[in-house]
Amino acid sequence: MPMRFVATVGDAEHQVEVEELTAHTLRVGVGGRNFEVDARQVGPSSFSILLERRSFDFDVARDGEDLVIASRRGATRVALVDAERRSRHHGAGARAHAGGRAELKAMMPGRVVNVLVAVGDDVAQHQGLVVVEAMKMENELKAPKAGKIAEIRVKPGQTVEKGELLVVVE
Amino acid sequence: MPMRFVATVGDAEHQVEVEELTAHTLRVGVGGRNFEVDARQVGPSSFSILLERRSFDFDVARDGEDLVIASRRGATRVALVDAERRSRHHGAGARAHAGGRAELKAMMPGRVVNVLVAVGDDVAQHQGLVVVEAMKMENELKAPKAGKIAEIRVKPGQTVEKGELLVVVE
Amino acid sequence: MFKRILIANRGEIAVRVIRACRDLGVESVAVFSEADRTALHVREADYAVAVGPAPARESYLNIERILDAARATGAEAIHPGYGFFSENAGFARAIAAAGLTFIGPPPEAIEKMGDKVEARKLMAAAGVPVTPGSPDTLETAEQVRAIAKKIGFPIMLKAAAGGGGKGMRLVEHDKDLGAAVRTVASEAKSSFGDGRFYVEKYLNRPRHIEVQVFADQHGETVHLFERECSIQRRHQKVVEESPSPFITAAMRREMGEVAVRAARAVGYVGAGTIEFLADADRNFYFLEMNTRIQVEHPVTELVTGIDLVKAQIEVATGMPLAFRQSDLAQRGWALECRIYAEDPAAGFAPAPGRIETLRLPDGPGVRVDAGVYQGAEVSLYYDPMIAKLATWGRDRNEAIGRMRRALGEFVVAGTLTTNLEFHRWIVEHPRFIAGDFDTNFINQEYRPEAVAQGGDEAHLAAVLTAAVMAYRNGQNGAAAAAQAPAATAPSAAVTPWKMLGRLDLLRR
Amino acid sequence: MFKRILIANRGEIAVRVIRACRDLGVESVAVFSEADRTALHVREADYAVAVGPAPARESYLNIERILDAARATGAEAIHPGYGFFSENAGFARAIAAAGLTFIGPPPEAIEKMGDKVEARKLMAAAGVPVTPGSPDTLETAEQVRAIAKKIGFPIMLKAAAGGGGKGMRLVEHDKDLGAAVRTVASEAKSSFGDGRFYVEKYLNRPRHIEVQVFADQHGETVHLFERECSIQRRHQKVVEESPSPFITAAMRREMGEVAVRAARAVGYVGAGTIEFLADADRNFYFLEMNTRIQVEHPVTELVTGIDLVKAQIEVATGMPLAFRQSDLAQRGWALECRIYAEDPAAGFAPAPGRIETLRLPDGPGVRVDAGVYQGAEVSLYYDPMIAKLATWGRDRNEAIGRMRRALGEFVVAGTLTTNLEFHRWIVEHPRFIAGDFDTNFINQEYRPEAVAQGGDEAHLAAVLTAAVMAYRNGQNGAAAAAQAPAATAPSAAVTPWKMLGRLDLLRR
Repeated sequence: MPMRFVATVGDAEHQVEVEELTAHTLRVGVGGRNFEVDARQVGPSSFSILLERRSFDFDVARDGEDLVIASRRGATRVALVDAERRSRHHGAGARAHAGGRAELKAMMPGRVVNVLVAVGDDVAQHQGLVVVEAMKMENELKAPKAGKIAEIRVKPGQTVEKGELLVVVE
Repeated sequence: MPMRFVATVGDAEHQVEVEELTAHTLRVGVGGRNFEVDARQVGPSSFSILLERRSFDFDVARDGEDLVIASRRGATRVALVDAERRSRHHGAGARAHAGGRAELKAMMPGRVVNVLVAVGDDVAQHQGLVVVEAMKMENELKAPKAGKIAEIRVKPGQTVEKGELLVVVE
Repeated sequence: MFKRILIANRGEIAVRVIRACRDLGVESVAVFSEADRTALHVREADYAVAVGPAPARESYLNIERILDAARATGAEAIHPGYGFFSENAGFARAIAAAGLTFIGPPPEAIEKMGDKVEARKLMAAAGVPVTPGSPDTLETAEQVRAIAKKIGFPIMLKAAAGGGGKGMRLVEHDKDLGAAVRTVASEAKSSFGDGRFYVEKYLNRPRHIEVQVFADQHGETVHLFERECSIQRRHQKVVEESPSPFITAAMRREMGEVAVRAARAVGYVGAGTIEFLADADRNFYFLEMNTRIQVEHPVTELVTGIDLVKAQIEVATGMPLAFRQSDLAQRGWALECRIYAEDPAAGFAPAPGRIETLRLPDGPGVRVDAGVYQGAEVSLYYDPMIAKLATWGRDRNEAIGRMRRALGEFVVAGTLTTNLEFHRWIVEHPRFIAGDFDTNFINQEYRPEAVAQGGDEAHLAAVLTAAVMAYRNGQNGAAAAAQAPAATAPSAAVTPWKMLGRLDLLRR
Repeated sequence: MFKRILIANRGEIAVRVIRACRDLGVESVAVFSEADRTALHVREADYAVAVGPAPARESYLNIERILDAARATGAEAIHPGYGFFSENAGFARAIAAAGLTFIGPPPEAIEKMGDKVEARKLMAAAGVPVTPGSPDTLETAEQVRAIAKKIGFPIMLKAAAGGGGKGMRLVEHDKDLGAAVRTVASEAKSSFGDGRFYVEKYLNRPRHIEVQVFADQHGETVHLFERECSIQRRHQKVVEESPSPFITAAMRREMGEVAVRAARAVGYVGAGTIEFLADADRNFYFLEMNTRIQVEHPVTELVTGIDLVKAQIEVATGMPLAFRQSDLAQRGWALECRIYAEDPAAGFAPAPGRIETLRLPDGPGVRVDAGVYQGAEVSLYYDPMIAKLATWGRDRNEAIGRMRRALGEFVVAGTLTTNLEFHRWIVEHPRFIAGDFDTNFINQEYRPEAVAQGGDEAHLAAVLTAAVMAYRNGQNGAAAAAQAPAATAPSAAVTPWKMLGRLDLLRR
């Protein structure tokens, strides 16, 4: 029995249907078109894919909830959801923070050298907010979006962990 | 509690005793001398060993019952036996064929092109016995020891598998 | 020749020096911090000695521990690599005091060039052109303003003890001057322990062009032509090449002569680099001297055929240089890309992690100097450079073609992020291909969204691949559930498609 | 330039051609047999088409399937690599008949040089020195004996349709003549479908020296100097180098001129090699011409800086050669070692298998052309060469030092055996280092037991490593037994020391 998924790449959603043909080939339907895919694992995270005589050599990594599928031609980020479950849950308040709030988090462990803004400041997108020293280099972390500074969680001299919330822009 | 082994390298036998010191270091006694060994696995079959400040980068493979431990400095074949069990079984007829019999086996699959000797022939060590074609090349397989041909199991034109017995010299 | 050399460094440069030792039949001694027990340089060396905890100042920068390691292993000489102790006159003196050989210049030469303000004065006296700027160090924003009035904005503020692109700030307008002075003084103090700074005129469309010099202990000093390193981000070199696509033959000759004069002025011995900035009118000015082997030395090796690290070791034993100026020529063209564990889209923030898959490019005209291996951990304690990728071609075009191909072959996958895509973007850029760039290139041209995300066909193939993985994953899940109490299935048949862990298909 | 090229080959040479395509911005099409679906050349190409079952004659040697693959992918040209169809005039003609371009010489040139006896006549007529021997093919032992009486033993029996070291037998004494004639005739018939053979005088201490030639479609023919390939086993090259350590400058000039004359005599176009044998007195004689790219082409690329495969493609489009004779020079020295899945200690029997661990050497002066990757299976269906390792140095000494180092860095582990240790033995051999060898070197010098088994210290470390593994193994066994019903332990903590399977410590 074929399985159905919804794949999201960038802003585009694709209905995908997969069915096994032989040990190594599968039929994959995307947007009404059918493809025969010959897929082999050739390394811990490496896959050789033949698709209509095109050869793709992919390395696959998970980044959060997405799959990042990289080849010499570049990387594609794909989010996959089971089609049936999705239709049940669809519209039920998914993507909560999609609205006005954006969080600036530390990309890696380090020490806060400077905070360049104050709560209530209006900031432009990419404006520097916090300077963090890590690996002997000072990195200016920038506003993920334009807006107003809602919260500042750190102060100079403080050590931060990777992923720690630094500033909230609304 | 330390474990005890007998390690054979070439013709030399070594009494070996191993005991854990910390998560990565072990005390290993060989022939009365004690060594502190820092051992880490760094790949599927790769180990980094520090021994009295010497750094060894070993790739380990099994070949039959032996371990082949290879580094840039060359390969060492080690046979290891549990010391206590060995002492119980020692001398009980081990190494059965060690005497007069030697078997010539196919190193790889191929086709027998020619048999150069007959049963009863006297042969010198390294004398050619059978010609096998494999990978488009003819290989002359040679006598493992001097002696008399006791058996010939193949004839020209025959296909042989890897490890198949071809000729017995006694 | 030495019997055994200790390398007071880590990462790719430690491996590079080990290789030079091995080519010479010399034994190598690695030192390592607690974070580096299984690092590549430890695996590759003949000896390895622990020198302390992960933070560099407690291990790689611990003079006593390093000298102890040299004594314990019978090393006769110490190679400092780049960074760490490479431009530290105190370290060089401590090594000499311990009766060992420092593979580098005399401590006096390090000192003279280490103080950037003193070096400027010395160079000017030796007839080397220097950028207009403050004749001495400054302390206040007012002093800076007075100089700026004379030479005009934009200006560069630079830490006197800085170097290698660190401790620098561009000031374009008077209004930014106060903040910039505070930042540079503070960064200089915290990074170099010396808050003094000076001012230089910021050139119009500056290009960073440097000359490799080499001197032996017998008074012979030569240059090995130029490298251009104008592709920089935040004053850090990203792509280097030799020859420079910018300079003329006459300028090359002149820069080479000036560089040799500069090296002679400080009694230089060994490998060093005279860095210049050139403006759009092809005037060039002394920037600083790096008194060590540089990250980008492979491009010079590829075009001249000289093994610079081997030559460093030979010169340190007292041997005369194996080549004269007249033996040296540039052949073809070489490029180098520095591959970092960093996230260009996140402002080039370091992004270390574990390398699950590593495939290094190879084949004609490709050289890789890697400091890592498949399965290695890129530590957050040190510089995030994981490899240098260099290519050579008969001309710049061929070198670029090979670089593009090699970047395509280069796979680093795991919990880290690399700048490989960023490099692919650079070598496809029309201005890069035309040689039409200056040190502002990345600032002006790079936008994270500009980096290729793969074509439509690759997108489609990626979606299909993801779907196939999800399908296999679902199947294995069902199969596992159906036979849960049974014996473990042959792992090879099941694990492949599960390697990313069970996909959670209901996560929104 | 072509938009897309099909490569009618596999292994490292297919990858080499894909790289040349990519450097030129040309798309590549791989073909593969059922045994090669996951081979490296399939992974690296832009397109890949299945052409049949594992045996080469049903896939890689199936003209129709290969032409179908070219048509289906829109390939405009076909590169044959070496081996397979590379010296098959029928294939070249079939490609032309299909309206595609064969990247190689005209079929007439292939034919003229393919018949070794006709080629000898042609070359003699063109003023190229040929070895004394039979003027034509022979059929009986008696005919051979008559020639032998004239030129004297030892003699070489050679298949007229042979080449590349196949179909040859040395006969030293009259008594061995009958058996040798039977073997050569039978092998020639089974290998080449043509049992004819001829006789040549066997030279005293022969050295195999060959000259790379290149010609375009506009009448320009040049040579790219010599390669020496005297390190052979059973007439198969094992180590090659350029320049030759044997020949003089005058001999080099003369061999180059003769080689160009030989190529012109057959209207040659593209890359080809004129092979010569030289005797101890530095007389040299035409051996054969290989009308294709050769395995050992990288050493010429390293010393001349010319990308020969790229030049093949350019010449096939009708472009004139990008270099004249006067542009060409040898710079430094290059060596190549052919890394095979074979067991030197077992008479060099092929020893294919799965590659569990692969670490390729790198760094200054090292080039690897590999046809495999970690996890790949070396198939018993094809040639067991898995990679070519080449090094370059300013002089022969430097190239040898780097080769030694690179061979040390090279790790291939798994269920296969390689000749890496054998190569390490060669490059340490005093006669090799002195350049004092001929084609009998391996025969005379190699004994399996002579190959280093590691020093005492390495032995000790190996024993300690084995003991530590056995200890961990025992512990894990005990731990596993103690907690058998409990949840599976975190696999990372347990598996490492178990990767070789449970050691059976009571096996004798």
